[in-house]
Amino acid sequence: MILQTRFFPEQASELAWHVDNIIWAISAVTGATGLAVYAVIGLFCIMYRRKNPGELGYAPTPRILGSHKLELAWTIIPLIIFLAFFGWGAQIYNVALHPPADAPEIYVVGKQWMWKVQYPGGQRVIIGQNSLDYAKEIGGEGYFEGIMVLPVNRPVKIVLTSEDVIHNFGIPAFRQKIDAVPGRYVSTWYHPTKTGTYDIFCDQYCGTNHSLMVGKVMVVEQKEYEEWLEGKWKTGPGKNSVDGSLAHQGRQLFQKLNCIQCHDTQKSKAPILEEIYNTRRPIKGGGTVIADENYLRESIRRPRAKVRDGWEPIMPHFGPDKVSEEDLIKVIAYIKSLKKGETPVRTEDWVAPVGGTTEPPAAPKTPTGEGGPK
Amino acid sequence: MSTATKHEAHASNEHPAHSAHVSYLKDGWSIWSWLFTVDHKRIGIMYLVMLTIFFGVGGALAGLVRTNLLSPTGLIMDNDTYNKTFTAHGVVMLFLFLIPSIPGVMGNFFVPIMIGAKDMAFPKLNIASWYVWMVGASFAVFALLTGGIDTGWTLYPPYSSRSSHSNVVPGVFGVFITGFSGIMTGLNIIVTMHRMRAPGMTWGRLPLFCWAMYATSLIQLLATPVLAIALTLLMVETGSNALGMPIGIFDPALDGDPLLFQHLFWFYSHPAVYIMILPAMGMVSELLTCFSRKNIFGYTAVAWSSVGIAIVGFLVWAHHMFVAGISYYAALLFSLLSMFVAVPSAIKIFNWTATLYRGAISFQAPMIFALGFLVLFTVGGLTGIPLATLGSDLHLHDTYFVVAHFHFVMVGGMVLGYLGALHYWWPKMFGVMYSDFWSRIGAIMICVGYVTTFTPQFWLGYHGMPRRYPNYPAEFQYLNVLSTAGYSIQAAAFLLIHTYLIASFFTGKKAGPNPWGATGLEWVAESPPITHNFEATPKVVCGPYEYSLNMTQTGEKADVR
Amino acid sequence: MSANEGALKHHFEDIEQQRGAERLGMWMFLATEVLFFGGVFLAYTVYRIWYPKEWAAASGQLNVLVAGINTVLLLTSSLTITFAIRAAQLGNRKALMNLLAITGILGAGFMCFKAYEYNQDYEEGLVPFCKNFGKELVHDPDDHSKALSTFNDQWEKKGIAPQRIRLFMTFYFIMTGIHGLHIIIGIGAIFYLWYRAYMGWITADRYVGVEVTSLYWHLVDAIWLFLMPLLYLAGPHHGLHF
Amino acid sequence: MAFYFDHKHQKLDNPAASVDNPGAIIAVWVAIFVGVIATIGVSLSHIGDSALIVHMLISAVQVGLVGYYWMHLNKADSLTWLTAGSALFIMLILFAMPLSDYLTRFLGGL
Repeated sequence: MILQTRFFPEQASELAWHVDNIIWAISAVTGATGLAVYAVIGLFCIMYRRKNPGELGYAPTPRILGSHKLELAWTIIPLIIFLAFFGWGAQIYNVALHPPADAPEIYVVGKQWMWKVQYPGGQRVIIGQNSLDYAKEIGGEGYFEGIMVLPVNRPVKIVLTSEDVIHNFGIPAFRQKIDAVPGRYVSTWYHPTKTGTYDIFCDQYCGTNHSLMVGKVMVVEQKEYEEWLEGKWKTGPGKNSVDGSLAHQGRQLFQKLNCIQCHDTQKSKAPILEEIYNTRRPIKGGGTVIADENYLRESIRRPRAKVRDGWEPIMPHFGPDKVSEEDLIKVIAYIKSLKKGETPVRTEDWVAPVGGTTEPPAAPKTPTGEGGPK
Repeated sequence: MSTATKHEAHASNEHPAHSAHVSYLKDGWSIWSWLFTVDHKRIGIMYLVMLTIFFGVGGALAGLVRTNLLSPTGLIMDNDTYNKTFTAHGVVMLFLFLIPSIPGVMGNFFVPIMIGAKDMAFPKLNIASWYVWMVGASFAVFALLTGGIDTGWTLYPPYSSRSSHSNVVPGVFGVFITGFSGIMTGLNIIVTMHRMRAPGMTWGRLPLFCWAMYATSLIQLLATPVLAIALTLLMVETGSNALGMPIGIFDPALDGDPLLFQHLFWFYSHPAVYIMILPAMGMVSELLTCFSRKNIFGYTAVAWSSVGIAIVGFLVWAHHMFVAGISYYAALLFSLLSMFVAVPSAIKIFNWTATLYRGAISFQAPMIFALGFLVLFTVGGLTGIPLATLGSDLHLHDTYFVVAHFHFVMVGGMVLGYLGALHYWWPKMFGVMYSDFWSRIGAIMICVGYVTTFTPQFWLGYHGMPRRYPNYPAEFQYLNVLSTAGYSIQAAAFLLIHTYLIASFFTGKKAGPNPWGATGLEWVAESPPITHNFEATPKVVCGPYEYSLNMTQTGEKADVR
Repeated sequence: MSANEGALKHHFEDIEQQRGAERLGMWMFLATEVLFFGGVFLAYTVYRIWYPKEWAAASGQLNVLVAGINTVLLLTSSLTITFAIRAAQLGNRKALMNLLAITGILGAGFMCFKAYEYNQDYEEGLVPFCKNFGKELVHDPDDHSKALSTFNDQWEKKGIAPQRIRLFMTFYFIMTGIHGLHIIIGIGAIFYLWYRAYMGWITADRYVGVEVTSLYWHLVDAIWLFLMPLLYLAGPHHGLHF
Repeated sequence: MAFYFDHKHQKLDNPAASVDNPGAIIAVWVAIFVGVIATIGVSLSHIGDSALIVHMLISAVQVGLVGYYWMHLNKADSLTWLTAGSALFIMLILFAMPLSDYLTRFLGGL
């Protein structure tokens, strides 16, 4: 038991190095100050103790009322030190929040009490010790933790959301954590520097099996990673064979959900979605928005909140009952990948993919629209 | 003194006992004379009784939590029960013990005496605050007993409003009501301090405990209503979910923002930490000066740092939300401001240390508690810095590091201050002395127990063990067992303390009016004080800590009597 | 101690100390009230920034006429209670009783109109906790010439999310509800004062109760002066809905 | 006679000496009433969402009048002003700091 306990936790990412530096710098400075204060208190307690231990009442002591110089010194010096920590910490936070532009995006969806990880190539891993409850979703196999695989020495961006309540995706070995807030995307990024297997925890209290919403992240060499992506080896019963990239799956959904009915290039009834990602778009009623993930998300979930200028608000909204969080990610991945001239062509004899409906989606019936899981 | 004469005549009409000047404990024996009292001292004692019970309950719940954590898969409870247990521990300890403790007991009992007043400004409001608190506590206890709450004391929606099927509404309603009690007490203390001070009791002559209580009351007045409204909105949302017509005030599925609740909640709950720690800080200033026979080093700095903490404490709450998805710029702003709140605490620590210089230090139990406070609060305060720094909070947020940090502040700081106050003023409150030997043993045991319980948790947190986990990786077991061992030392120490304190009623020797040879106005009064505190309104002639001159605030000799 | 004993309570040194304490106590309480409402105003503001379109639409459905009448009622009641202090200070018991009664009646009138308005909201299907929310046949608030239709249909046409309307209506009911509760407490306090005046317990040297109650009543009035434009007149209005 | 440091001690108790002028009370009522009319007028004047700013300015002036004249801040001691001021100060914090989050939340970082 004691042997299992490492004295220092693993440092497995670039950020871990920075975070450890600041933690230990703060600990050293505050520790030294604290010990110095203790030493002075201890010294005073010994030097000025009363000779007779039970004695109380009058004793001739000097009447010292204070010293402004000293007080000013111990006001300003700590403040300067604290502000230095603030500056350093802000710098690390800045690094932690801004992924390199070329980092591949891995999507993570939190749900009570599991994490669903989607790779750009379409691979899928489910993390969570109680995945047994979700045996059907993960392919009918039994109890397992789920292992997410990452390549060493290559930055990856994590785009995070939640289906129900607030979770927190934390990997102590990477010294990094961020809340998965339902209803929007937040992102972070990792630059793993050391191969090995590390813990993933849910750090935000999320209900009964909060402590079972855990798993592992396995950092492997680039070659092994590619083999894993290709399905040559598996970490568990998740889907990690290639059945189409995320964008490709999104394209299928784009047709299946009848988005193509309006968002086509011929008789367009809605904006053409080619190359709109991260561009600034004017909206009806004045103002502009940047078409980032959160805007794309809102435009699918609540299409009429911010309508593109020049178009009518005719799009029905797609709540979680029509498009799950995971499918939403696929559609967004597809929209992000759309290049000029790549919108599928809608022809009169176009046949919907298997399982798709050919009728346009029905208008919402209830005033509440989406209710989310109750 | 024509008014005084008129008053004496007037008062003796209503209280026949008053002219006999019996102690407040003997002024009426029936249960009604307690339940319908408007005497601030009796109300303080009523708070003391209830707080002791709740502290015992909260402590026992902590014991269940720690016992369960002995095993990596949960030793005695299933996950759901564990969640309800730590929530109950949090709710009971925070809202039913820590927040009302020193303001309710010592604030009520001693602030009027220390400023030379006969009673609080609004005695009926004062007893009402106790009843309101009891009603709130009943709701909370009812919610905890009939199924419990499994949301954690932070009650974050959408979990609490949509996902949790436990007793959120009655529990939240209870907390909501206890808030009003805090507002009443705070209002009473502020008005009393402004309007009821004895002649000569200038702001520069107020004991530092009163300054701390003033700052505390300021926070209670101005922060608690924001919690009340946050809880109201949460109750509406939770209730609407139960009715099947969900409204998403904080629920993103219905276009609400969960972070709004966190903002409103922490707007109160961060300053609430200062509600807990400031009175303890004030207490330590009293104890250190008394038992080292010295003036406080830098009265003005210590007094104003309390007010400074109260004000700056309102500006830092979002450091609880650095990884919660708030704006990058807001995170920078709040981290910067959080650094400023550390400064007044640092000033206090250094000034207290300097107070000991060239003193004549004796180590009675209250002094051991005060020194323990210095040591443990320093740890708690300094470990707050990595949590307020953005870069390190990325890793430490929501881990056991946070748990250890705030327990060092609240338990190591606040509870030690409370116990120090209780031991210091016990002879004044009840007129009896407890065992000197056993009290010293108890104080040392508590400090040792705290360190053993919570130091391992820093290490657990640094290794990444998240809060609120009944199941954890096996390599963390060794540190968890150590922590639980520390808990048992604490539990033994608390049993010991309550045993000798209760025993002092029967076997303790009678205490004189000034058993410590202290200088405050409360030591001029009898032990226990008479119903109107003083035979005649005292005249204050000097500052509160003239130990080197051996002079009480009324100018008498401050000898052991 | 009840009011029929001496004006000076036993633990105060003199009457001005006592009066100052009571006034200060009420001001402190008003400070907490300001922050109590402040929290819900903040929540309102956040969503108004996020959902301006829905806020304007929802606000347009409320009855501005009733709100206007209520504003005048409350304003006038503040006027009369200010005169009541004056009467109390001058020791004019008759005028004091009359003015207090008028104040209380105006407050009660406010609550009656409020009840009428809540009922109208219910009949128009605007109560977010009720099953008929958005389902009643009503005129389009922007264009009364159109045929009756349900709010749900109107919102659908205008591209307005109903759950955001419900959010607004929730704030409307919470804010006016808490405010109404304060009014009711105030009416109680005023009639208690009236009773004290009737019994002759309020004299020129014991007028502070009137003043303290008036402070509370003025604050409730002041909050209404903010609530009125925020709830009934949010966003651009093309006409007034009654 | 006791001596107090933080409030002016009045030797004589004469409440009738500090009564309000009825004309002033009514003038305040008229001013606030005009404000109410202006508030509704602004909403109908097609200036769009910026009506909010005008509304809040009018309300602030109205409440200022109520506070200063009707709630007797004009006769109050500095402590009462301090109480009112501290409530407004904390209110300012309560608005400014969360809005600093909401107004910059989706702007990214530096």
